[in-house]
Amino acid sequence: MSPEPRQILAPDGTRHGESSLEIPAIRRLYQAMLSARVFDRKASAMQRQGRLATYSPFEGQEACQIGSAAALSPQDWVVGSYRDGGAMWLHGYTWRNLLLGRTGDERGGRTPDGVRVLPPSITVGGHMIHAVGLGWGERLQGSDGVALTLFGDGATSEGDFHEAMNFAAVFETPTVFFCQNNGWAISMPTERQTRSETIAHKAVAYGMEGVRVDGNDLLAVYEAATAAVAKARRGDGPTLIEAITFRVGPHTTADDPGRYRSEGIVAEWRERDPLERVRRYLVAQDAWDEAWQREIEEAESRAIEDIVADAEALPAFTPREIFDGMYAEPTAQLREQRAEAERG
Amino acid sequence: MSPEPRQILAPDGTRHGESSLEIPAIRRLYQAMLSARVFDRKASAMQRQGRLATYSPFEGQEACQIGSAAALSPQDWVVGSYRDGGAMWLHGYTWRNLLLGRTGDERGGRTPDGVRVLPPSITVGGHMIHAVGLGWGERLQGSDGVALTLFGDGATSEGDFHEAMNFAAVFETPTVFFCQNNGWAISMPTERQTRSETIAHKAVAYGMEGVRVDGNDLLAVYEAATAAVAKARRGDGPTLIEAITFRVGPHTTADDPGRYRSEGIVAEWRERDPLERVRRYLVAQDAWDEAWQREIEEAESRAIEDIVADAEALPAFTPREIFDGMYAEPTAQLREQRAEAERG
Amino acid sequence: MAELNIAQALNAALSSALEDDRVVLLGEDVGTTGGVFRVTDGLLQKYGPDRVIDTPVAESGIVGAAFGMAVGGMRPIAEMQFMGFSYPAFDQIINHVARIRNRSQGRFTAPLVIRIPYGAGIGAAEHHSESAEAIYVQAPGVKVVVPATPYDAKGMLLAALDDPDPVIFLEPIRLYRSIKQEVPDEAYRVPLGVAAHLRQGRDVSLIGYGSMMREVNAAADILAAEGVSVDVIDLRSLVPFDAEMVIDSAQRTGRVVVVQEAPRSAGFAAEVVAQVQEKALYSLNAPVERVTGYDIVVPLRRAEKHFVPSVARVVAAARRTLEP
Amino acid sequence: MAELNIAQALNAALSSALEDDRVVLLGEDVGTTGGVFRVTDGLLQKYGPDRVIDTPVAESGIVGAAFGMAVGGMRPIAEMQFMGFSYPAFDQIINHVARIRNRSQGRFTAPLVIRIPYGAGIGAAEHHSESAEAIYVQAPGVKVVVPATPYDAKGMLLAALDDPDPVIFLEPIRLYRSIKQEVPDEAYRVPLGVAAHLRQGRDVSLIGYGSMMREVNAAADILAAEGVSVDVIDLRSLVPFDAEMVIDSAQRTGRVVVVQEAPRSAGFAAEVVAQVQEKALYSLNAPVERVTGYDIVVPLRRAEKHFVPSVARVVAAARRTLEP
Ligand SMILES: Cc1ncc(C[n+]2csc(CCOP(=O)(O)OP(=O)(O)O)c2C)c(N)n1
Ligand SMILES: Cc1ncc(C[n+]2csc(CCOP(=O)(O)OP(=O)(O)O)c2C)c(N)n1
Ligand SMILES: [Mg+2]
Ligand SMILES: [Mg+2]
Repeated sequence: MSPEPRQILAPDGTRHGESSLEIPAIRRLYQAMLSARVFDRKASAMQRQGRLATYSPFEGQEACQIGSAAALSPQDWVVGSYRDGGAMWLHGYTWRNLLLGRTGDERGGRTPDGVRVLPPSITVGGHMIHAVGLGWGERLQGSDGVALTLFGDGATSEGDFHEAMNFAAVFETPTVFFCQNNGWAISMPTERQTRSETIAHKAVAYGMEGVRVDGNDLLAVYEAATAAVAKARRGDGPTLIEAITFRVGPHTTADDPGRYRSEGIVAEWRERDPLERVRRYLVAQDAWDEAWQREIEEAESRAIEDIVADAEALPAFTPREIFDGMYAEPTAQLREQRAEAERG
Repeated sequence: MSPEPRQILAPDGTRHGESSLEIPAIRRLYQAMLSARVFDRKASAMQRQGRLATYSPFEGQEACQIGSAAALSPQDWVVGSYRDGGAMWLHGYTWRNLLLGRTGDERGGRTPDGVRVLPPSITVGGHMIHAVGLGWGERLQGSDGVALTLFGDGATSEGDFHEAMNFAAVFETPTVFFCQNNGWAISMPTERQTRSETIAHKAVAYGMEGVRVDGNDLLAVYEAATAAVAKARRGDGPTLIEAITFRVGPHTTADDPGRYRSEGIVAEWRERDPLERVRRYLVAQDAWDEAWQREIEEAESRAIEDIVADAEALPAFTPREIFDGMYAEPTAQLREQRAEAERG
Repeated sequence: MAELNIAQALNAALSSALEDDRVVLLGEDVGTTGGVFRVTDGLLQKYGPDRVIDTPVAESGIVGAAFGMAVGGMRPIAEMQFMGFSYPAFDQIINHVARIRNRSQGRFTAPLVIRIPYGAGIGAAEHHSESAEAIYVQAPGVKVVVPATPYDAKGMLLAALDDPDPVIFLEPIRLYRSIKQEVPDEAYRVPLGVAAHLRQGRDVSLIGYGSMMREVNAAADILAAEGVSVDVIDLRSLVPFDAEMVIDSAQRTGRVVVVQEAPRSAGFAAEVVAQVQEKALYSLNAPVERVTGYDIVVPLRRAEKHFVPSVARVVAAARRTLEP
Repeated sequence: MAELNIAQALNAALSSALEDDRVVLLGEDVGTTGGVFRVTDGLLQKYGPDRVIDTPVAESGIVGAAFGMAVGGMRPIAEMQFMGFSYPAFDQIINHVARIRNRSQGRFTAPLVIRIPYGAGIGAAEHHSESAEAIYVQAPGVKVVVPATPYDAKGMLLAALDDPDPVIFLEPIRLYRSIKQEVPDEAYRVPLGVAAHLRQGRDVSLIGYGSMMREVNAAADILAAEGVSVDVIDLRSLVPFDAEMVIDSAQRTGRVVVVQEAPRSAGFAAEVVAQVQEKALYSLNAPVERVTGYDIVVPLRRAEKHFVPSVARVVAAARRTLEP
């Protein structure tokens, strides 16, 4: 494992490595990153207007999320965290799911039929092992489906990360562990989260392959994820990918990053923006124009406005409905309590 | 980290490396190993007679336990598991503590005053982090005390191992993690417990030093432990030591190892017996004789008989007494319940 | 039909369940050794290592992996070796297993069974004697059931496996081998959420579950021999709780004793008492009595007997309710 | 004296506690940011990083390390960021923190405080609204306390720190900034295990704790305005539980309403009801009423209000007990 993260596209947009993606595919993924950014910014803005509850922006991590999920097929699973809307969306979870959830409505968690994305987990660490079980279950059911799990640098400190990595390695489950090392766990910088030389080095503890990649480089992320997915699909077991990236915004809309980091570092990372990098590359390839960009931005922006308006128009759960999700059939206790709740 | 475990004494008793121990010291530690073995065998035998509850023998692991605990000073802490009676005893926990505990009497857990050994933990994994907190606390209180924690190969799979290792590394606590890799976690062989190349390799995940040592070699264990303790005392942080050893007996007296391993492997390991190895070395140095050996064995054996007889003579807790250990002052609820229990 | 004890009945249920390819067993030492209580004995040999899986020592991992399998269409059965070792999995249970249905509004479910041997009475070491069922009752979204006979053990385990929701399946350690009963060879289900009305009586109701049923039944025998007409209910299921049968009994007898092995405070018996007084207060002729373990760590072997509610304590409580 | 809210009162208590060198704070984001609720604001600056310790994201590690420190003579205060994130530490709490005194028969103790913000009402995300206090009540060996006013917050936190036993210290999230009160500048203690008798009355007893005290007090105002003489008790402490004050109240009024935010089944209110009927059955003029959250996951922002017991539900329950 090399401590130097793999990079294909330099921040200035020049390519210095092979990519399996042709220009049309790169344009599609660029468009996805752009949609994700528009979504993310709109969501933050709407939260400030009080239309959404707390939101955890992923700006700066679009290459990680789009590049990793793009490596999947529909039969594969995505198991992400509160910050992984981009990857979940690319795999079929909708902006509506995410926005409805953020208005504080359980119906946001209802993944569309046929889509294999778990609704986001808010506890840090607990969800990675689910991807181990899902991938394992695919294999036991004779499918070659793979499970991708996304998580942060902070999540690697939880005991559940360890147990998930160990199970995946011992049982050679088709699981891809995708760590977005965005430098911070709320206020805690990665270097105080762990003394491991890199997060990828943690794979050694499990006899697993560990890979380090520039998380702001769409092409490098895509190659790493594709290789890990193909390996898992072949039955050659799990991989840990550490993608070095940066959360440009606050931890959540309730967080004030000024308390723990300087504007300087944010500015530095803006220079390495994952979208701008691809845009420069596309420009050089004569495959980008302003009108196209504006069109995507505007269409996405309108779509999101509409979704939120719709979500707001949806009547909130009645006292009766808050009981419906708990069991296939409500228990006697819940029927009784539901009647109570309906009386008010 | 070298996958080859360090060895000083070969199984045939020849020394091929430096040891900081002089012959008198080696004789003392040999005597301790012998006492431990006598204790262990007596305890197993007494369990078969129904005089003790389930017992977890440590035969074969005496070099690990005596060699590691011998590296400590009185202000240091020992935090071990159900199988670590040898190490705990050397640090001042008594055979009486262990035997009384095994009769099923809480008073066995009362470490003698001034002795820094936690009563054994039965849950696998939970105790290692205690050694992190203890060592850390020493440092915060201006002492250079160190905490040694002993645990098995199986324990490294628990999330708590991971959190303990990470905390120790991040906060550079004076903690020595001593893993007795005895090849099995009940019926699970180590190679199915983890795919890590070695358990020592797990240290990489924490940026910690990992060391591998022949766990049946008293001198090698002692050197490794002494180095780790000295390092921790200097303020240079924690170490993971993996000692390769073998549990010759069953997991506990309730276990039938015939279900999961062959007699052949047991015979192989008997060849590498940790006591016999030192004995041969002492014989070659003209520092052993049969009478001395027999004297130790007999004295220890008698002592243990007496302790168990005493323990059995100790009246069991009355209904009143089972409440006494819970809080400094019993709560109102406990006073009420205690009165109930006394009525019977 | 064969005479089986609870451990054997569970083994039979598991063996029959494994005929369904979606079923896998996971746990520490469940394969090669057949489990510390031999409940999974012979299953590895019969169904192979893909279906009967010896796992690393990691309870959160076991439950979390089983959860993922269940969400993806399997029917896993996870074993915790003892209840005292199930706590590391508590987060997975309360935050994920119990919640995925609600979180996804029914799109994903986790129909898995988590088997947990529990209870004292065999003189075991610390952590091997726990009765912490109430913490699982406080995790809305799971069912919590506990058989007390071989017949129920098999039928409830198969019902738990069929259940569309996750089930915490508690197994009373000290009853594993203590009762034998005719158990049908074929698969059958005992519905979850329905208590067993073991004995019909008019004077006093004895309500218990799981490991305490032996004491409850013995107390009933003693009282009956004295001419007391005893109503006996084995709850069998804590979530859902068959309040109807209990309330009906309380209304008929006016005297109720609720027995649990767990520590008293905020245990499940408190819930039973609360519901009885809520719905049958005016029928009560005496305070509902609780006979429970105490709010202490279960004592080790030598003093364990002072903790586990005895037949005498149950009888005495019943007599108190009968005092004029 | 200064007018402080609960968050500020806790901050003042922590700052005063840190004057003792044995006290350290550990938790996620407690240092640099001063905690998500700013309860530890400014303490890192004042006492330095050896005393106010930002930890990795690992709750079991936080509690386990704090436990080790406590055993070794320190007085650590561990913070869980939200109750929904405390479950990974449950094993450390129930198996070690709660038991070391008994396991070592008093030779070692773990006098640490575990601070846990809990409860709903701020429209937060899943896992941020839990009231799972009953699981800690089922862990014999810890104390479980919960202040509802700024004065109690400071005094009880300092008492918890002095306590020779480990204390789970629950902080009601939605009250952090909602009440202001005069709080003495100097250190003082409010004894643990003693409930607060907030109002003396003859007709009905309202019993609550923590986050529900706002609703309980508001309900009492409404009832009082109608001429009902209301007895109001803030339990403040679940372990030890001040049963005496509650029973005394029940005996005087004969009508009792117990209010908790947690899901109903086997919650702490059930324990209160059980004890009231055990000790005051013959004084009861009506069934003891429970007003609680439901046995469901706390709904998200849009429907959360249907979960948290409302003033109206408390009033209605009280009226039911008063019906002839
Ligand atoms: C079990 C648990 N503990 C604590 C939290 C509170 N929390 C939310 S996000 C976070 C930091 C996570 O950092 P990281 O894993 O790096 O992800 P990032 O937010 O940077 O994407 C913490 C501590 C939580 N959600 N779950
Ligand atoms: C949390 C927990 N899970 C499971 C057990 C049951 N158990 C007791 S010992 C053991 C195996 C431990 O193996 P290892 O760590 O290698 O130690 P060894 O017994 O070999 O010394 C298991 C699974 C336990 N005591 N605690
Ligand atoms: Mg991060
Ligand atoms: Mg082992």
